[in-house]
Amino acid sequence: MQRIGVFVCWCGSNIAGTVDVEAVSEALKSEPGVVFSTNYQYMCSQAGQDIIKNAIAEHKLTGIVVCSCSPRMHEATFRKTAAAAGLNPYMVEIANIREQCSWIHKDMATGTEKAIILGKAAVAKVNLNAPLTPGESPVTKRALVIGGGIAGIQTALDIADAGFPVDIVETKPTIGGKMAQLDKTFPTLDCAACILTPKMVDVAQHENIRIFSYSEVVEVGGFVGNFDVKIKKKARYVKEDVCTGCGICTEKCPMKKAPNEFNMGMDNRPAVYIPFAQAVPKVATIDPNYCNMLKNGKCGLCAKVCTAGAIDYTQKDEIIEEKYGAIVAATGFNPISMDKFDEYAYNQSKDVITSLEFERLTNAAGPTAGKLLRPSDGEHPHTIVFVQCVGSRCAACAEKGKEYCSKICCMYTAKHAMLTRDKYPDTDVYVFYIDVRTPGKSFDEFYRRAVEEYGVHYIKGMVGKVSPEGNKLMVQASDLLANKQLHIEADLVVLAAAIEPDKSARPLATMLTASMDTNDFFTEAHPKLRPVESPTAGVFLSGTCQGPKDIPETVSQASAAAAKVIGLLAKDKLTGNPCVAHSDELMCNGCSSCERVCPYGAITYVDKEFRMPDRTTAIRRVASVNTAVCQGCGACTVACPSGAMDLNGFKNAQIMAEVDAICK
Amino acid sequence: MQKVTSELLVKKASELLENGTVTRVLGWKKGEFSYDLTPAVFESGEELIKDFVFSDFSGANFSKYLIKETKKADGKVLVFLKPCDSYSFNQLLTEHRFDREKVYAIGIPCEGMADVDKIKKNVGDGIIDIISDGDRIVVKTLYDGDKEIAADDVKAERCIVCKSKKCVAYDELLGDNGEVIDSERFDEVEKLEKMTDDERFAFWQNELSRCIRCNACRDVCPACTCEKCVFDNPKSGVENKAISDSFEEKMFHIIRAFHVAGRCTDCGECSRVCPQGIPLHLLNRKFIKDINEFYGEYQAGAEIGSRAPLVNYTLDDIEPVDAVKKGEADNA
Amino acid sequence: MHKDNNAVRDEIIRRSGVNPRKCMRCGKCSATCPAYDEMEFHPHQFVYMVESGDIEPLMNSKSLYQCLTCFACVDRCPRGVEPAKLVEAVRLEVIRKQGANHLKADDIPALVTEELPQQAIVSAFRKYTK
Amino acid sequence: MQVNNGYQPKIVAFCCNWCSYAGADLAGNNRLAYPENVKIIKVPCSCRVNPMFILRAFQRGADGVILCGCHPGDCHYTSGNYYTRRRMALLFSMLNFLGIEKERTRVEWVSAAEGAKFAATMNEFCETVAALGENKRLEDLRCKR
Amino acid sequence: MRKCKTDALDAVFAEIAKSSLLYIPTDTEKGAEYKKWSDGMKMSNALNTVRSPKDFFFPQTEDLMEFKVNGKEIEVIDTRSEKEDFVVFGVRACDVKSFEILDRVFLIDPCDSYYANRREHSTIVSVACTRPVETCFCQTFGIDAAAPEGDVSCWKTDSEVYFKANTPKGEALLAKLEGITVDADDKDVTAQQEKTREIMKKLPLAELSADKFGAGKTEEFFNAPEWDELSESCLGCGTCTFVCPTCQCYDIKDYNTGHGVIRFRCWDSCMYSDFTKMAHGNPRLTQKERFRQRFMHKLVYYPSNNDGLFSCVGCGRCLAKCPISMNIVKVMKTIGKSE
Repeated sequence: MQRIGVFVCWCGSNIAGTVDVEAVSEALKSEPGVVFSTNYQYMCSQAGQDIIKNAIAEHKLTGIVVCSCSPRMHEATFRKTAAAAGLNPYMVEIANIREQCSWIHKDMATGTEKAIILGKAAVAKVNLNAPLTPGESPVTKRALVIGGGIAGIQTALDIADAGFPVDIVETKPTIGGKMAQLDKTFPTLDCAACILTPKMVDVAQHENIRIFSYSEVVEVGGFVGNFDVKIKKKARYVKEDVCTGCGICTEKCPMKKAPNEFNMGMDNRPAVYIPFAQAVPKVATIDPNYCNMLKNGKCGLCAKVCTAGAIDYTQKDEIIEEKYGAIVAATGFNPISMDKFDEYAYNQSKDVITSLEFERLTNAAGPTAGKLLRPSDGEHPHTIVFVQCVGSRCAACAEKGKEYCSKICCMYTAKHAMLTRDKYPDTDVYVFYIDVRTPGKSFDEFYRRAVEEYGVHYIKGMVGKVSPEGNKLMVQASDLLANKQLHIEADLVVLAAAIEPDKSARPLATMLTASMDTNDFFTEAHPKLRPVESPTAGVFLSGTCQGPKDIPETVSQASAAAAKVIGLLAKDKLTGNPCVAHSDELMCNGCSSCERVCPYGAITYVDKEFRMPDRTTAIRRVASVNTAVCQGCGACTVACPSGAMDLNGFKNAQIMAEVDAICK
Repeated sequence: MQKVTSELLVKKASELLENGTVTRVLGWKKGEFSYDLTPAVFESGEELIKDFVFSDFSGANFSKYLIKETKKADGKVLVFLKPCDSYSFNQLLTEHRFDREKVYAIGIPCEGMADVDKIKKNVGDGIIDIISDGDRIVVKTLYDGDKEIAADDVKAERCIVCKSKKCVAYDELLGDNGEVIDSERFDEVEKLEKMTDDERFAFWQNELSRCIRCNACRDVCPACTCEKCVFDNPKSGVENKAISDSFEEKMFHIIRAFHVAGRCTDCGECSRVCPQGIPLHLLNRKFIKDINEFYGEYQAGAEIGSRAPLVNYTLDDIEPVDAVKKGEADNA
Repeated sequence: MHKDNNAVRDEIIRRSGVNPRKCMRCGKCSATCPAYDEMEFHPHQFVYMVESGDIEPLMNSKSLYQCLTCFACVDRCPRGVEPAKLVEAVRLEVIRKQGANHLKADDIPALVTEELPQQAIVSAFRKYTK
Repeated sequence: MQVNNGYQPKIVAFCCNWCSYAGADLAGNNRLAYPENVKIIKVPCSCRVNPMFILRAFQRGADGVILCGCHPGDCHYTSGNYYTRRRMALLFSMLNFLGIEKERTRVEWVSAAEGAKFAATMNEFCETVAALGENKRLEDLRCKR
Repeated sequence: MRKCKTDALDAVFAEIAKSSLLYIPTDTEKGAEYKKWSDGMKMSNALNTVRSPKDFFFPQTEDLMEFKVNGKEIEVIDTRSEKEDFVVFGVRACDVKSFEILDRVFLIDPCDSYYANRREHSTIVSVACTRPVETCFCQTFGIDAAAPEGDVSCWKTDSEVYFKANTPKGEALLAKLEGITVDADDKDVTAQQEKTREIMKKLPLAELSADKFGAGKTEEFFNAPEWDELSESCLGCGTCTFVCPTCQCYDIKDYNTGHGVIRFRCWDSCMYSDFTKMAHGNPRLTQKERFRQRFMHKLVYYPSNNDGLFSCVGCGRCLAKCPISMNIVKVMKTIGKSE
C-alpha cells in the first residue's frame, strides 16, 4: 500500500479563483492510500517545494500527487523535488487542475468538483506507480558512415574533426559518389572535382577516418551506442596497402572491353582499373567478370608488370566486425531506368542520353575529353533538346516513374543549357518544361540568366515522341503557350531522368530496422523537427537517401547529421527513458505482433527455456524489449493480445484505474 | 461424402509411421456414435486401423494441437489438413507458434462437413447410425427407421459458404488442389448491417445473453493461442469468469474478436463448438469484411509471414468516422 | 461557370471515369497526339475545358472526331489522366443530345408498326435510352 | 453542462502527450471553455489506447469516449496514430455492428496548436453525447448501484 | 393419481401461476429453455433443455454481499433477496436426480443458505420420458426415466396428463389443481412406462455400467495410463461443466464497482487452469490432472463421500456439447476396461 501525499496548488488566483483548493485537498484526504493532503499558494516556489520535501520525510510518503498546472509546465520540477527528498521521481503524478480545469470553468462549484475528480484519478494512478530507474548503456565512441559520396564524406569529416573515429563503407572502389561524376555545379559553376577532390584527400589523410571501399554492410545488430556491424570487404584482387596507384597494370591489361561505370558506360575500361584519376583510395581493382586470369586462369599480365607486387588473384571476400555508437546512412541516389519510357527512344538511339551522361560528355575527364560530341557519330550536335520531368511527378496510377519531384533537374538542366550555349554559341538549345522550380539561393537568377543572357529556348510543354530518322532525332512536342505542336529536328536529346534511392538502401533499412517510405527513401524521426535522424535511435540520415536534394542541401544535412552523431558520441553513457515497454515472458507467446508495430525495432525475440506446467522444460520464443531503443509509445501494448507487453509509467492497470476514477 | 477415404489416410499414415518419417499422427478417433469423433494422437498402424476415421464429422481443426504436440517429443507429427485447416496452419506459422520442421502435413480435399444438429432437426431424435452415400445421407433412427436426406441439406453453415477448397500448406497433397471460392460468406453480416441500430442491438443482446462463458469458442480457436488469456489473468484488470449484468459477455466477445481481427482465418470453429448456438463467427466475419473493404482483400493464413492488417498501415487509411459511416452508407 | 455546365461536366466525368483534376498541365498528350494539327482543340485543352465545364464548344467542334482514339495520350500521360476517354465521353454526350432532339424513347412505341423489323426497335432503344 | 433532469454525460478523453494534451493545455491558456464533463487522461501516444480501456470506460459509466492524437503524419513516434486509426476504425465499426450508438465514440486529430479545435471538438462531442442520453447499451448495472 | 386432458395443461399452468412463479421448458430457435411461464406459452416436447435446471438453485452468478466504502469507512450490505415460491414444471428424471446430488453438497453442514433458500421455495414437477435418445444413459446410474421423482411426478400420454404427488409440497400443488384434474388409475401410465423401459434397453448406451467405479476406487484408477490419451485433446474449456446438471463448483470473487465492492460467486470449472488456484499456486498443473479430477470426482470421490451415489445422472448434455466429443461415457469405457 502506498503512502500518498497530495499537494494542491493555488497558483495565486489562477487555480484558487475557480477551484476551492481547500475543499480539494480535504476531499482527497479520504482517498485510498492518501495519508497527507495540503494546499499552498505556489507549489512550484521554493517554499512550496519545501512543503513537499518536508512532507515526504515526515509522512514517509511513497508517492505524491500535485494538483497544479499542466505536467508540461512543472512535472520535471516536481520530479526533481521528489528526487531531492529521496523519493523516486516517477512516483510523482500531476493532476492538471489549471489548464484543464480552473482556466476553462467559470463556476467555483463546477471547477472544484472537476478538480477533485482529476485529483482522484491521479491518486488512483499513483497507487499503482512503481519506482522507475532509467536504464544506462555505454557508448562505443566510433561512428559508421554508410556511403562515400559527398554526404558521407562531409559527415565523416565533421565527426572525425570532432575527434571521434569514423569508418566509411563504400560499395564502389572509390569514394566520391555522384558528385565526382559531375562537371560543374550550379549556381556558381564551380568545377565539381575542384571542390570535391580536396575533401576526398582530407578523408584519405584524416587520422580518424578509415575507408572501407569496395565493401558493404551485411549485418547490423545491437542498438544505439552499441551497434555490432559486419562489413564485407569484397575481394579486389589487389593488396590495398601495397598498391601505389601507379596505373601500369591498367595500361597493360589486354582486356579493355569492360563498360566504364564512371563514364556511365559511354566508353570502356580495362578489367583492372582505377575509376578515375583522383580516386580515393587510389588503388586498382580487378573486375572478376572481365579478368581473363580470374575467369580462366590465362593472362596474369598485371601481376607481371606490377613492380609493387600488389596483385593477388587468390584474394577472398573478407568479413570485418566492428562496434559503433552511431550509424549514418548516406546511400545516395541513382537516375531511374528509362526502360518504361519508350517514347523518348532512349534504347533506340545513342543520341538520346540522360543528364548524368551529359555531365560525363561535357566533363574534361569524360569519354570525349570534355568536347560535346554526339555518342553515335562523334559529331558536334547543333540542336539539343532537353526534356524535364522524365519520370518525376508521375501519378501512381500511371505505373511508371515516381510521384515526387526530383528537385535537382530544373537547376542542372539550366546549367547544361547555359554551359552548352556558352561553349558552343552556334547550338540551338530547347528546354521543355512543365514548371521551372528554382527555390534556392541565387537559383532563379541562374535560370533567368540561361534564358535572358544565353538565349536558351524554354518552352512550356512536353515532348511526346522522339523518333530517330537517319542521323537526326525527330522530336514531336507541344508548345502550350503558342498552342502549337512542334516538330524539331534535333541532334541530341537529353532526358532529365528522375532520381531514386540507391537499391542498397532497402536491405540496409531492414538491417537497421529504420523505416522507409513507399519510395524507399529513409523516413526521418520528425519531418520538421528531427529531419536528420531516423526514428531508430542512433541511426542518422545524410543526403539523398532521405529525399531528393542538391549539393548545398546535402552538405548541410551531412553536417547536421554529424552534429547529432557527435552529440551522441560525446556522452559516456546513454540514459534511457524509463517509461519503456517490457514484456512478461511468462505470458508472451512470441507471435511477433509487437515487433511488427514497433517503429524503432526495439523488440527482438529470444528462445528461452521455460518450466512447463507438467514440470518439464520447453523452449519458447519470447519478446524482449531493448530499453535503450524503446521510446515508450505503447503501440506494442495494444498489438499484444495477451497483455504480456505493458508500458512502464502507463501500465494497463494504471490507465484503467484513472478511467475508473473518472467514471465513478 | 468425402472423396478421400479413411482407408487411404490410414494407409498413408501407416507408411509414414513405418518408414520413420513421422512418429505420431494427429487424427480423428472413432466415437460412441457415428458423429462424435475425437481428436487423438495415434502412434501405430494398429491404432490407426482400429480407430482412425475421416468422415463428414471430421470437422475438428488440428492446427492448434500442433503447438502442444510438436513440443512434446522428438520426431515429426503427421497432421491432416483440410483446406480451411491449412489457413490456420499458416497463420500459426506466421506467428511462430510451432516448429514447421517437426510437422509433416498432408493436405486433403474436403467436401464439407455435416452438422449433426441439422441432422437431428431434419430426422428427429434418436440417431443410431449415419451412413454417407454420395450426396445422400442415410440416418438410422430409434423411432422412425431409416431416413434418407440430401447431404447438402445438413451441411454445416461454414461449409455452405466455404471460402476455399485450396490447401495452402502441405508437404504432400492427396488428390487435386481446389480453388479459392468467391463465396457468400458475408451475406449474414450484410443482413445485420442493414438493420437499424436498435434491431442489431436487440439481435446481439439476445444472442450474447445466452453466453455461459464456458470459453469453448476461445479454447478451440486456432488464433487464440495466448499463453495466458487476458480474461484468465487477474493481473490484466479485465479478468472475469462470470456473466454479469450483460456487460462482461459483450466485453469478452468484442475484445476476443478484436484480438483475432486480421488473424482469424474464418475457420468457423467458434460457432461450431458454442454450446449455446451463438453465431460468434459473425463477429469475426464483420472484422474480415471491414478489413477487406477498408484496407484491401486480406485472407489470414493465405501465406506465411504476411503482415496482418492491424500491424500495418498506409498513409491514407480510412478515418474511423468514415469507417463507421461506410457501414451506414451500405445500409441505405 | 454555369450550373448546367457543371451537370454536363459531372456526367462526362462519371461516364469516362476520368478525373481531369489529376492533370498537371504538362502538355504531353498534345505533344504525343498524331492528329494534333487537324484539331481545333488539342488534347490538353480538351482536358482543361472539361475540367472547367466549358463543354459546349467541344461538342460543336470537329476536333471531337479528329481524335483517332489511338490512346497515345492515355499511354504517355504521366498523371494517368486518360484524355482519349474524355473525348469519347463527350462524343457520347453529342450522340445522346442529338437523340433527345430527334426522338424520345417514350415516343417509339407509338411509332411501332407491324412491318417494322424487330431489330430496328431494339437498336432504337439501344440508341435512345443510354 | 446539464441536460434535462440533471443528467450529466460523462466523457473520457484520451489525449496523446505530444499534440493533443498540449492542444488541451492551449485551450486552457486561451480560456476556451468546454464542458467539465470532459476529463482527460494523458497517454504517451494515441496508439497506447487499448480497446479495453474504451470498453472499461463505458462499463464504469462513461457516456462517450473520445481519442485525440497528433494528425496523421505528425506522430511523435512516426507511426503510432496510423495504428490508432486502423484499430479504432475497426473497433468503432464493430461497436456499431453490435448496435451501440456510433456517436458515443470518436477519434479526432488535434495538434498542439489547435487549442480552439480542441475546445470546439469537446463542446460538440458533449452535445452529441448528451443528446443520445445515458449509455445503456454498454453499461454494467453493478457499477451504477 | 390425478389426470387432466392435454388441452387442459394451459389451465394447469395458469392455476399454478396464480400462487407462484412458474417455469416451463419452451422451444426456442436454439433448442428448449426454461422460461417464466406467461399466458399462451407452450411446453416444449423436446427431450431436454439445453441448459440444465441447476440454475434455479445454483445460478451462474449470484451476488453474496456488498461493501460500500465511504472515505475510510467500510459498510457491509447483505444483498440477499427473499425468494418467492416457484414451481419448475417438466423436469426430466435425470435432472430431478441432479438436485439430490447438489443438495448433498450445499445442504450439509455448513448449509449454504442461499441455495437452501431457493430449494425451500421450490416445487419440482417432473415429467417422464417417452422418447429417450442415443446420448441417454441415466439407467447406468439407476435412474428410471419412466418414473421420475420430484415433488410431483407427471406422465404425458397422447391425450392426457397424469400427476402423482410424492411429497407434501407436491400434494399441496395438486390440491390447487383439483378443479382441473380428476382421479385416475395408473393403467395408461404403467403401459407407457413399460414401453419406455423397453426402448431404454435398446439404447446404444444401455449396457454401460458404472459398477467398476464408486467409493474407494481412487487407488485403482488414479494412475491409469489411459488418462493421458483421454485428456490429450481436451481444450480445457468449461462446456461440460457448465451444461452439467450436477457440477457444483464455484468461485467467489470481488468486483470493485468504483463505488464499493460486490462479492459474488460464479460457476467455476475444474477444467480451467486457475481452478482452485491458491497462494502457493495451482494443485493441478496439467490438463490431464484437471481432466482426471472431473471424472474421478464424478465416479469415485463423490460416491466415496455420499454413500456410493455417483455425481452423474446420464443426461447426455456433455456428450452432445463437448467441442471435441470427449465425455464421461468414453472415460468410463476406457478406464473401466483397463481394469
